[in-house]
Amino acid sequence: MLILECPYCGVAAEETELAAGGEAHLTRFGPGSSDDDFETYMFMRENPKGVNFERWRHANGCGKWFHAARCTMTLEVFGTYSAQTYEPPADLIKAIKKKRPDWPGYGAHK
Amino acid sequence: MRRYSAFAIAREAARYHQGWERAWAAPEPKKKYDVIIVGAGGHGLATAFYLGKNFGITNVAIIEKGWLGGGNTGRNTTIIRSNYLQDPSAAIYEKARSLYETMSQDLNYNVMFSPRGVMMLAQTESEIRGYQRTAHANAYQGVSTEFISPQRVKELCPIMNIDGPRYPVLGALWQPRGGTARHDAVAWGYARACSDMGMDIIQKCEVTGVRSEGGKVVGVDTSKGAIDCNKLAVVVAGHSSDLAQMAGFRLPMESVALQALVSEPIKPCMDVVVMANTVHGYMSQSDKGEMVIGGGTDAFNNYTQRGSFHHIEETVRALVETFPMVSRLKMLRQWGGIVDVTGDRSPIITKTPVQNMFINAGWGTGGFKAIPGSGWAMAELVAKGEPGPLSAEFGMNRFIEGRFIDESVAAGVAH
Amino acid sequence: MSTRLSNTGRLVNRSAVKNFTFNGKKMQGYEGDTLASALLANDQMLVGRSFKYHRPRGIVASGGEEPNALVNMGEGARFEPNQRTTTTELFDGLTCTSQNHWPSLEFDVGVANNYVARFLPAGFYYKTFMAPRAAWKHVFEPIIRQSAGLGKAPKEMDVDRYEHFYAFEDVVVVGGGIAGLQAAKAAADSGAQVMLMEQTTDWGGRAPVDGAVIDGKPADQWIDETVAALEAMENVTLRTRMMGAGVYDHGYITGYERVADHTPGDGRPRHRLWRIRAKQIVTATGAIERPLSFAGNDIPGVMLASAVRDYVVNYGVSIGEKTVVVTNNDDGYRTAIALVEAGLQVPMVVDARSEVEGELPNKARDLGIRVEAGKAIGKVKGGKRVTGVGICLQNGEGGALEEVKCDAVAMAGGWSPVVHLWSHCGGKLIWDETQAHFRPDANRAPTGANGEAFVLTAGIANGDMGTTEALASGDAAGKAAAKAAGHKASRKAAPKADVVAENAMAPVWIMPQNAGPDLRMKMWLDYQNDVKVSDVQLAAREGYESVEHTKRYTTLGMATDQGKLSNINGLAILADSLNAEIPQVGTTTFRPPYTPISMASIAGEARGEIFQPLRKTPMHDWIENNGAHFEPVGHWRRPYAYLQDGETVEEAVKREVKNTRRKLGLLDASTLGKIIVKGPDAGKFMDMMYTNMMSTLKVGKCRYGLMCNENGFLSDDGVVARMDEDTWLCHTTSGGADRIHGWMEEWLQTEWWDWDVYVANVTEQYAQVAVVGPNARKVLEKLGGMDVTKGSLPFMEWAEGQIGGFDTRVFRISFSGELSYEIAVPASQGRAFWDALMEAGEEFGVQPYGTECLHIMRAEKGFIMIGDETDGTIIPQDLGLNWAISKKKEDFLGKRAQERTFMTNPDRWKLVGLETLDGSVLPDGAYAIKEGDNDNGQRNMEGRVTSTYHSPTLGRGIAMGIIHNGPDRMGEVIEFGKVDGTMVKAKIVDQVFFDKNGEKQDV
Amino acid sequence: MSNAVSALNHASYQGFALVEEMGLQGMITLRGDFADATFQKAVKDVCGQDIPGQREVTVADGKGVAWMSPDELLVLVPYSDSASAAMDLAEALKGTHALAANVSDARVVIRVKGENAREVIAKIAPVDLSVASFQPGQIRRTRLAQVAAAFWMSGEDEFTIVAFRSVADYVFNLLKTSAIKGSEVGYL
Repeated sequence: MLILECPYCGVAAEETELAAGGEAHLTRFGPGSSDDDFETYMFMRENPKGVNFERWRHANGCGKWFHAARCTMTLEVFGTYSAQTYEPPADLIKAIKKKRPDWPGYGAHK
Repeated sequence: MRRYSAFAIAREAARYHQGWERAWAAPEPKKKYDVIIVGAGGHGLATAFYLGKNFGITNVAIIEKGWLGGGNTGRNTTIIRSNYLQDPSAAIYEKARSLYETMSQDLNYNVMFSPRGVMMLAQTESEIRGYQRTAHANAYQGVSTEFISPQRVKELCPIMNIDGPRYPVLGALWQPRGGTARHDAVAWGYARACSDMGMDIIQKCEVTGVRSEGGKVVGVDTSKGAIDCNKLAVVVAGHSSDLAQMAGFRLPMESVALQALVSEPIKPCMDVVVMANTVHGYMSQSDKGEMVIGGGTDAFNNYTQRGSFHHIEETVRALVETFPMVSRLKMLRQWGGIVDVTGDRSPIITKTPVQNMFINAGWGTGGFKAIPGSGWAMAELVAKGEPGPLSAEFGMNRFIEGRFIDESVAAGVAH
Repeated sequence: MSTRLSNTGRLVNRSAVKNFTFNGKKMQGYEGDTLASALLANDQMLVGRSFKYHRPRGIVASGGEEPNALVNMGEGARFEPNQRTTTTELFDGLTCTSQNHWPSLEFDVGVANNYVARFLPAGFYYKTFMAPRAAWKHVFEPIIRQSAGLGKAPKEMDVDRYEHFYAFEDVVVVGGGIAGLQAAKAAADSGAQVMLMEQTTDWGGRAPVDGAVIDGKPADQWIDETVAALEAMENVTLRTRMMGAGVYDHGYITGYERVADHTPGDGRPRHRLWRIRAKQIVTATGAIERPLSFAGNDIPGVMLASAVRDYVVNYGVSIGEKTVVVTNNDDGYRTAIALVEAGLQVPMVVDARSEVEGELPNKARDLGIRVEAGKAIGKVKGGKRVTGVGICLQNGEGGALEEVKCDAVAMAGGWSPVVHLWSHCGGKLIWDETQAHFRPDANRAPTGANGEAFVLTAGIANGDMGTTEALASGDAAGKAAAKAAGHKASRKAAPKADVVAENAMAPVWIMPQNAGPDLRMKMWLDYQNDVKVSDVQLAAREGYESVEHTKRYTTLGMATDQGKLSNINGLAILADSLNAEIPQVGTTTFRPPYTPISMASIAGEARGEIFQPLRKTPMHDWIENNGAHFEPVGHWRRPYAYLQDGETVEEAVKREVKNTRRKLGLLDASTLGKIIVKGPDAGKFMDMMYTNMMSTLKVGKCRYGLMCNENGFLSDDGVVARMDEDTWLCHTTSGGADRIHGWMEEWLQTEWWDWDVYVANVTEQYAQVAVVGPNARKVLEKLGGMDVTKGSLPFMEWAEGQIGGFDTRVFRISFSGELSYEIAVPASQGRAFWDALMEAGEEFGVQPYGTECLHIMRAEKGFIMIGDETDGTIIPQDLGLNWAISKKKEDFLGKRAQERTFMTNPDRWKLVGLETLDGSVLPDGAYAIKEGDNDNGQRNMEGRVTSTYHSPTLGRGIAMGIIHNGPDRMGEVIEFGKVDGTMVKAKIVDQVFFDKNGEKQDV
Repeated sequence: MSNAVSALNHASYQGFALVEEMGLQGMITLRGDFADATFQKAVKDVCGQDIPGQREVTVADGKGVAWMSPDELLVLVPYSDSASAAMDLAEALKGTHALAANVSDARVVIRVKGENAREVIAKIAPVDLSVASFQPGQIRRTRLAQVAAAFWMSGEDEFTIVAFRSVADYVFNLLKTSAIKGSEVGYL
């Protein structure tokens, strides 16, 4: 039963107040994009064992979408941050690297 | 292999059962195999079995990180049915179901297939339409189902409350030859048969890398050293993305936790399998007397075999409403498994970017019922290098083409 | 025989007699008794039958680990199977019956299994019952199912109430023994917010029974003082009758509070499931004594030594007159001493250890108890009750040295810490050689949201066996937990206890050491599931070497006690059979709950009318009171049709269609979604959301629009109205409102956050009524107010104004093909407006109509319905809706997806109308059958029915369907397969069956 | 308007706490830029309050404003004024990017009053309602059992709950069940 802090309203919300929204920082490919790009955008997922960047919505709450960095093996939450970003904040990445020295880093498999 | 029978038991009883031989051997890995199968779950073992039985390929190793049958094969609610809507699904699940019918005899291991009947309740108008549509499709797919009345539902399952008040039962899609089987026995029976064919089942051996040369797979690195192979079949349920990453490609897939629970055992009170999708609950009674209950999946990626409690709550709430007697039963045990779910929630049985490497994954919450059919189709793909009719539609190219196999279509929303 | 003693029983109140019945037999016990102690006081040792062999079963334990003493309890609506007598408080009027036997507890035909037990070893059913094939389902399985199971299935609807409670704590301490009490005290003294829960009714755990002395005081006194001190603290919550059921991720722990199990029907909730968020959890859950494995150790009268002691000291109940104690450690002597001090006989203490010295053994000797070192029990005599034991050498093969008469045997096999809660969320264990048990490995604790450990253990649960050690670790855990929760650890020192020196126990896994197969087949590991030493050895022999394989193959530890007594003994046997060390073999996974909890407590308050939210429109009550036959739509319930006296549903639907087409019909359309989209970039946004061009819609006009998901599939539709320069109002389907609103927010927040657009879901702000039919305008003009003539309010426009004194917004849109006004008023006035329309409409033949009438009228007009024509795999192009897909726009959600090869494939099935040649109604969901089979032997198909109705207007069956090349095959007759295999012929026609030119709606 | 009726028409239930529907309350969902002076003034003019801080609510005699999210407020005014207030806001905010929507009829307002009011809510909301953590002046958007809702303390022993009108019955029955005499918890 996860707890994630909503960066918009500051509530340490429990899972039942939230809705999970899948992998974060996907690049949308629209008309004119290649088949591969579109398939990657729609379907290909990192699904890593370890550090995962994902989207959540504070559905039973302020209604805002936000991002979270979470470990899929231990469920440790490294941090939550704004949804209006194209990649995770540098300080968060640094903090994760500190805790997980052998983490290949953000986007390593992209 | 000494055959199992009542006579064998009588013989052994006379000597305090000291004479039973191992069900399967515990060999050290050889240097090289024709085929290495990663994953000794039901699907992996079935793949091996049909490689041997249908194609005479027996120089095979089945490599398992933990203990055989220890993944989702040993964690599911053992429902077997083939009342699917789309042609490709109906074909492979019905193939699987028909193989279950004779599995005990084929393996000389009693997997306790119990065709007690599976019903899926219709509790909304759109469910009625969805299941009537499925019944029509099944009639021409060689799947024997029928849409039955609420009264018939009550006859088949007297402990059910069909009158609502909230969601009165309006009918059900009924597959009389669907049912359950003893999940562990399926893995054990296949393992025993594979071992008997001379295949090596190597447990507690984790794959740490996939080795390829010139885009062609040549072997795997494992915790027990490197092992060479001509062909590699990856059949590892929730961990498929991980193996794919080792080989350098990604899958249209995410891994989530699926939960289940059982009640304390009680005397027989339910002779069918019931699935109620509107309220999200399904239940059957095991031969030991436990009510076996399937829960929901989490919506977030998770590799811990632990799910979130509120899914258990939602499921139990639904069952108390549908089966009032559940209210005064007790939950004995809850657990979770990791399932991988694809973009259209249908499986992938396919070649990969790496030559001679094949993958069978994405069975989501429906894996157990498919085991023999999945193994049959995967064996054909591995042996011939090209998909046969059963797996032809389950390739990965369907996502680029937009050709989905979507079984959730009955869940439409009406005005 | 077992009986009540006069001189002991610290927990029972002899002045409060409680009457109860067992198998109809009237019995008496006292307040403070458990059902088990009361049964024993009435000499009821035999309480049930085992699972597989139906062997007689007696009470073996005194707590939650009890595997045997389960009963059917209560009657009727309060009947419940598998009640554990050792954790059931006795109350006046309690009724219970024994389980798993026929015809009676004393004579059970199922016991036949016992006589052929030799032919039913572990996993025998995997090896037989295979021929003939049909026999499994029809012969063998029914027999097995009948003999398995335990209690009976409840029949009536549960009449009790249940609830949840959410709590938040710094520190939750589970277990109210001395370690738990001290942990709570230390944490509270450090300033933490603390909850301490205890599953029984009493504080202190085993210490008083074991005669501990703390800070120079008897345990009871220290406990009372500590509880009083805790009760006095603001920051402490104490709860008894509350079990720590499960530990989940991020500090989530469930507490199972049995509020009113002992006071049935007193109006309080029966169970309360606490869902607690704890910064830190301390498990002070104690330990469970292990049985010893000797032949016949399952015969009623053989009991855990600690339980024997509990019954004497706590409840004043003796298990027998003559009790033989068999042990591999010093603790067993406490039982011998307690029995003798209570005036009972202990003919012998059988100690497997060759050397027996030390405080407790010597005290026993001083009391004149015969102590036999290096000895074992070779066999137990008796059937439904112990009559004696055969003594042999522990290091021998079982040759009897002598026979000792007794009516009870107390087994002391050493203690196993209760590590369940520690393990639920991933806590790891280490093997303790000296105590021969697994205990928590503090270095591998469960970790929480911050990656830090959030569970600590204390007392015997942590393997700290001595009283002083237990208090010390409780104190340390309490302080550490408070510190981890952000408080400053208190400086107070932990209390001290008088030390009783104990010598090392000897890990003895079978008795005697070299017992042959014949004896091993009589040594029980799992009493309920009938798993014996020989079964585990058989599993190992056959290659079921993983502990999980062994468990599943033999069913060891899978009974309702989940192996609390049997697991460690079984592991040891398995390790021995594999010549492996116990830690290498490892344990099976511990899963919640610790002991079974009621399903009802999990469902909580959600039953009956609050099982799920039921959404109601302002007109709901009127609808309910006017013959509505409801259908669930999402969480709404909408009227499918309004039945008049004696009408069938079909007749009602027919009448509603005819009346609406000829006169006047009212539809409650309030459930339709209404979403406001506003802002400088709203037009741009609307063009992305819809396939149509919405930015060009003129203010005051309406346009029908389609929404697709990014996969290109049609997901929703509805009429869009342009309110002003930068504001649009979007209507969605009833099921779609929240989904589409969330969908819009998602894109605005996560993709186009630099666009200036706000959206608001105002669905419930308005009640909306569709006024439909030739007389629609007449009724509105009669009510008076705004001008609703064609001239000032033409088709596909909207206007605001007053009608009959109501502030309204009127849309000239039609989903029926009739003259139609959809009128929105503030929800609070919806019912009044509806009443006004019904009243004014009377002279124009007004009647309400339901969703089925709506469906039929739209089908007669060939309008598609989300959920009928669409199923999540349909793109607009399939439905001939290309006219609604803007060619001018570069992009909209779903556009790229629709460019994929399978989407542009000309072979996709396309929408057409269908008419059966015989006028009959095509079956719902029927498929159009083509010649030949596919590669999987499935019949080829070329289309399917998406909507099909009897049209009251046309008096025949009409249908829509998607057909291969359908639009190019007008007039062609194709065949649809029925489930019975017969065929229906239908002609492909235009999907608009009625008023093709749309004259009626545009008057 | 005379024929305006609230969802539950002032239903009430006396358990170990009092549960009563409060009747019609004017409410306006207001979205915009809190930092914008025009926006701030418009809010002040319509309800007499400044823009509250994160998760704060200020109410005085039927008028007030609640913080719903970084760009959303819930403005409270007497029901009879709601339509005009919404128009005034729209007028005052013309030219700025903002949205004012009258949602007075889309809601039900229920009050729970009594010594153990906190416990009534704590049975159905996953929220820390201890005195230390939740006080008058704070608003919490969360779920009540299976539906979304918001609540704040309108007094020492008093909660004001706002939920969607369509589930008014459900929420009322939920609170009623939580408040049944004999089910006091004795915790908060």
